[in-house]
Amino acid sequence: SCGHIKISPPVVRLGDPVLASCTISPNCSKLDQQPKILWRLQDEPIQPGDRQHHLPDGTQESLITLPHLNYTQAFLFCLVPWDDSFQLLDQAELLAGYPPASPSNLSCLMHLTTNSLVCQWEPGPETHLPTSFVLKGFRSRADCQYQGDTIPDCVPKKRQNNCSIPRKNLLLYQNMVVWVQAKNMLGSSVSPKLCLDPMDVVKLEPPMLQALDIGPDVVSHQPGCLWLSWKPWKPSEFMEQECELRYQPQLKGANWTLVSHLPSSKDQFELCGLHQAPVYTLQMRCIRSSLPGFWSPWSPGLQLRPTM
Amino acid sequence: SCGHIKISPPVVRLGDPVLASCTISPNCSKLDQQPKILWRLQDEPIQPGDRQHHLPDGTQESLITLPHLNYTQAFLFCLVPWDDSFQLLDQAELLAGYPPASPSNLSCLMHLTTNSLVCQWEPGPETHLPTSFVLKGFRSRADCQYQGDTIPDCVPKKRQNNCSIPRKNLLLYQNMVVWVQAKNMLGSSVSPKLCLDPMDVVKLEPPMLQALDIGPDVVSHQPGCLWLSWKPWKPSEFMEQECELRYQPQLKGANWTLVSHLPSSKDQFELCGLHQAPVYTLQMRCIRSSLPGFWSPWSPGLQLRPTM
Amino acid sequence: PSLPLPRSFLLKSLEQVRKIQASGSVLLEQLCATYKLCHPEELVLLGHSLGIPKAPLSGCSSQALQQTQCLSQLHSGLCLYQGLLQALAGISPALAPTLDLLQLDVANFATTIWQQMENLGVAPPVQPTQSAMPAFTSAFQRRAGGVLAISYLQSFLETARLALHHLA
Repeated sequence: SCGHIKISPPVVRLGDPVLASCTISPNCSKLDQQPKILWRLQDEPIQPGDRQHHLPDGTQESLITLPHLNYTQAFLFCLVPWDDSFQLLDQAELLAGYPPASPSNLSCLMHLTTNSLVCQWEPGPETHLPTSFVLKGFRSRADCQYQGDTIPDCVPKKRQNNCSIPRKNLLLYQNMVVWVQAKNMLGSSVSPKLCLDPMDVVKLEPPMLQALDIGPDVVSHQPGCLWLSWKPWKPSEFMEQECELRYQPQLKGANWTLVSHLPSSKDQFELCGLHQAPVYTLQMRCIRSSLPGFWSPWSPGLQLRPTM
Repeated sequence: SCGHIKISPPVVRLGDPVLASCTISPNCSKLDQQPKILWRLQDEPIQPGDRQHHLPDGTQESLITLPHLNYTQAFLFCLVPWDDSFQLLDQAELLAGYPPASPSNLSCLMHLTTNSLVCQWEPGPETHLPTSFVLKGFRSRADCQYQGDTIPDCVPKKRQNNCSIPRKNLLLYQNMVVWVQAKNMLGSSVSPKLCLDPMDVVKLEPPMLQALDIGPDVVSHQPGCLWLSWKPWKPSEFMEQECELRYQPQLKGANWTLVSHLPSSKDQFELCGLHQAPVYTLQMRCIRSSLPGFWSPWSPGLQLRPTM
Repeated sequence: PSLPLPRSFLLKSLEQVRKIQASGSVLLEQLCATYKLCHPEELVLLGHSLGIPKAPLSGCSSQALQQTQCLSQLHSGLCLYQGLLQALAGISPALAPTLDLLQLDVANFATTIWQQMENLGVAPPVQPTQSAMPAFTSAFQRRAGGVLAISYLQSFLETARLALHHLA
């Protein structure tokens, strides 16, 4: 075809200059010999180039410098006059944006239901350019200084700032190092490194709390008491856990009372001294005991009526 | 290993007999010479075979006939006594069910939004066996007697009795023939054939009905009138359509009044004589005009107040 | 006398034993429900003919607990069972996910033990090589082999659990 645009560099930082050249080959028959090469950026008015000259082989070349590219994406056209209009010879796409900042707030949780380690991060300010994020990692030892086998890159789904490392890429009960790499056409950056054992960052769910209906005959009918049982969240049963119970009377502004250091499973638990209201709300949460772990959220509230 | 079960046939019609043999090779060291071969079907009590004998090569063979297999799926075990218990030598899976009946009520609709022809059918009575359904078809001419190119088989998703033929396999405005084939280990069957042009079975959506607020100055203020406009469902705009309007006063037990042969798009339509109630409900539907097609469903009800 | 074992190693190991035993029971329940193979004791003869081994744990027995030998046998046994579980691949699409998880958990527990042996300076220079694995020639053999191998693994872990408690 007749015209050809070259830009360098094709991607610039927003506001930086762009240098473009449009060449028309001599054998472009339809055109008269010395066509005036013109330019158009997006929908802006048509403008001449900064300089137009002959190349040794007879090619006409026009050069233009766009001092500040303020579009994150724009088309640059090379045209020539034609009757009382213009003819487009070529079109080039200009992209402008920023190199990626370091992803921040990298955190991970081990999901026992899917057996995967899900890490999430904050991507940093908008770069206006297609930017890819990859979660990288390697196996390590206690202090995370040692660099063992690299784990396969975890590529998040489109526009998601989290990634799920499948079980087969995890070595449980050993430390590993993970970080996020961001890359676009203007550069790349990495997040700070995270050193963790997947089993120390388990996403724990609360235990299953249940009311126990104690037959009237069984217990001396002491008022203000209720009985409950609980068992740990099934997928976490293999983990030794310690739990907390909190309860409050259903009264406006009532406070929670906390009972700590409870076992993770209990067939029968008696709670007495509940005289402030007919109905009490109870909740429980657990945490891995004697090894690192996070508290589970509180269980949904259980409304119970103490004995009258 | 020591024992081996053979069944013939491995799949039977429910209630039919099954003949099985279990052979114990002579070199099965652990066993004493003449082990009594026993059988167990699922969890039923252990039973001896019908006949046990030597084969020329020293192999022990036990034969058993299960007169009526009433399980659709069951395991048959071959065992030998061992101390005061038994040892399993082999296990075979028995399957029973029915050959597929002919799929029925095959119907197809052309979806303009996905550009695919979706056909559905009734699979017929339960066969109890893994049964595969495939939607087959070929291109044809006006009378569907001519057999043109075969279109690729359309394999429905698991346990679904519908299949979506993608646009690239459709020749619009030409007749094609489709049918469903069902197959399992006891046989296969085909549905009656359907002759159709995808564009004659378009799933049409109702037009977009809108109230028109006619300024007081514009029209002589005649009571009991209202104005509305409508336009066809966007994806079907290229199809010439004829529409119907129905309206009824919001009164218990009121009847619909029908206005037929309306164009598919109208900028301003006046409806008068509406004195029975302060509010009227209006609905519209359309159908492809002068060419085969189905009525669209009625549009959602539009509540309007005629002029007082 | 051997160096005392760190508390976190013992707690993590006990947790891994419970985790593996939990998956093992799930798999045994699935094998029983799906294939009516509910009694490992009925498969001993088949186990002999298929060559399904029982990993020794003599160094971990309560009567003659010997820490280094126990750790070494624990590691070798876990490697053996990991190999056996790998040989069961293709047991059935429904059981494959649970089997994969079990096999990974066993492999990870073997690493935990090996790391600790290295930390104590009692690890042999090279990890034990994988012994020959039985070849399963039918679906039944794979399922029956699975029931047997997992039930042997469960009792192996029970001995390990008692030993770890003693060592704690």
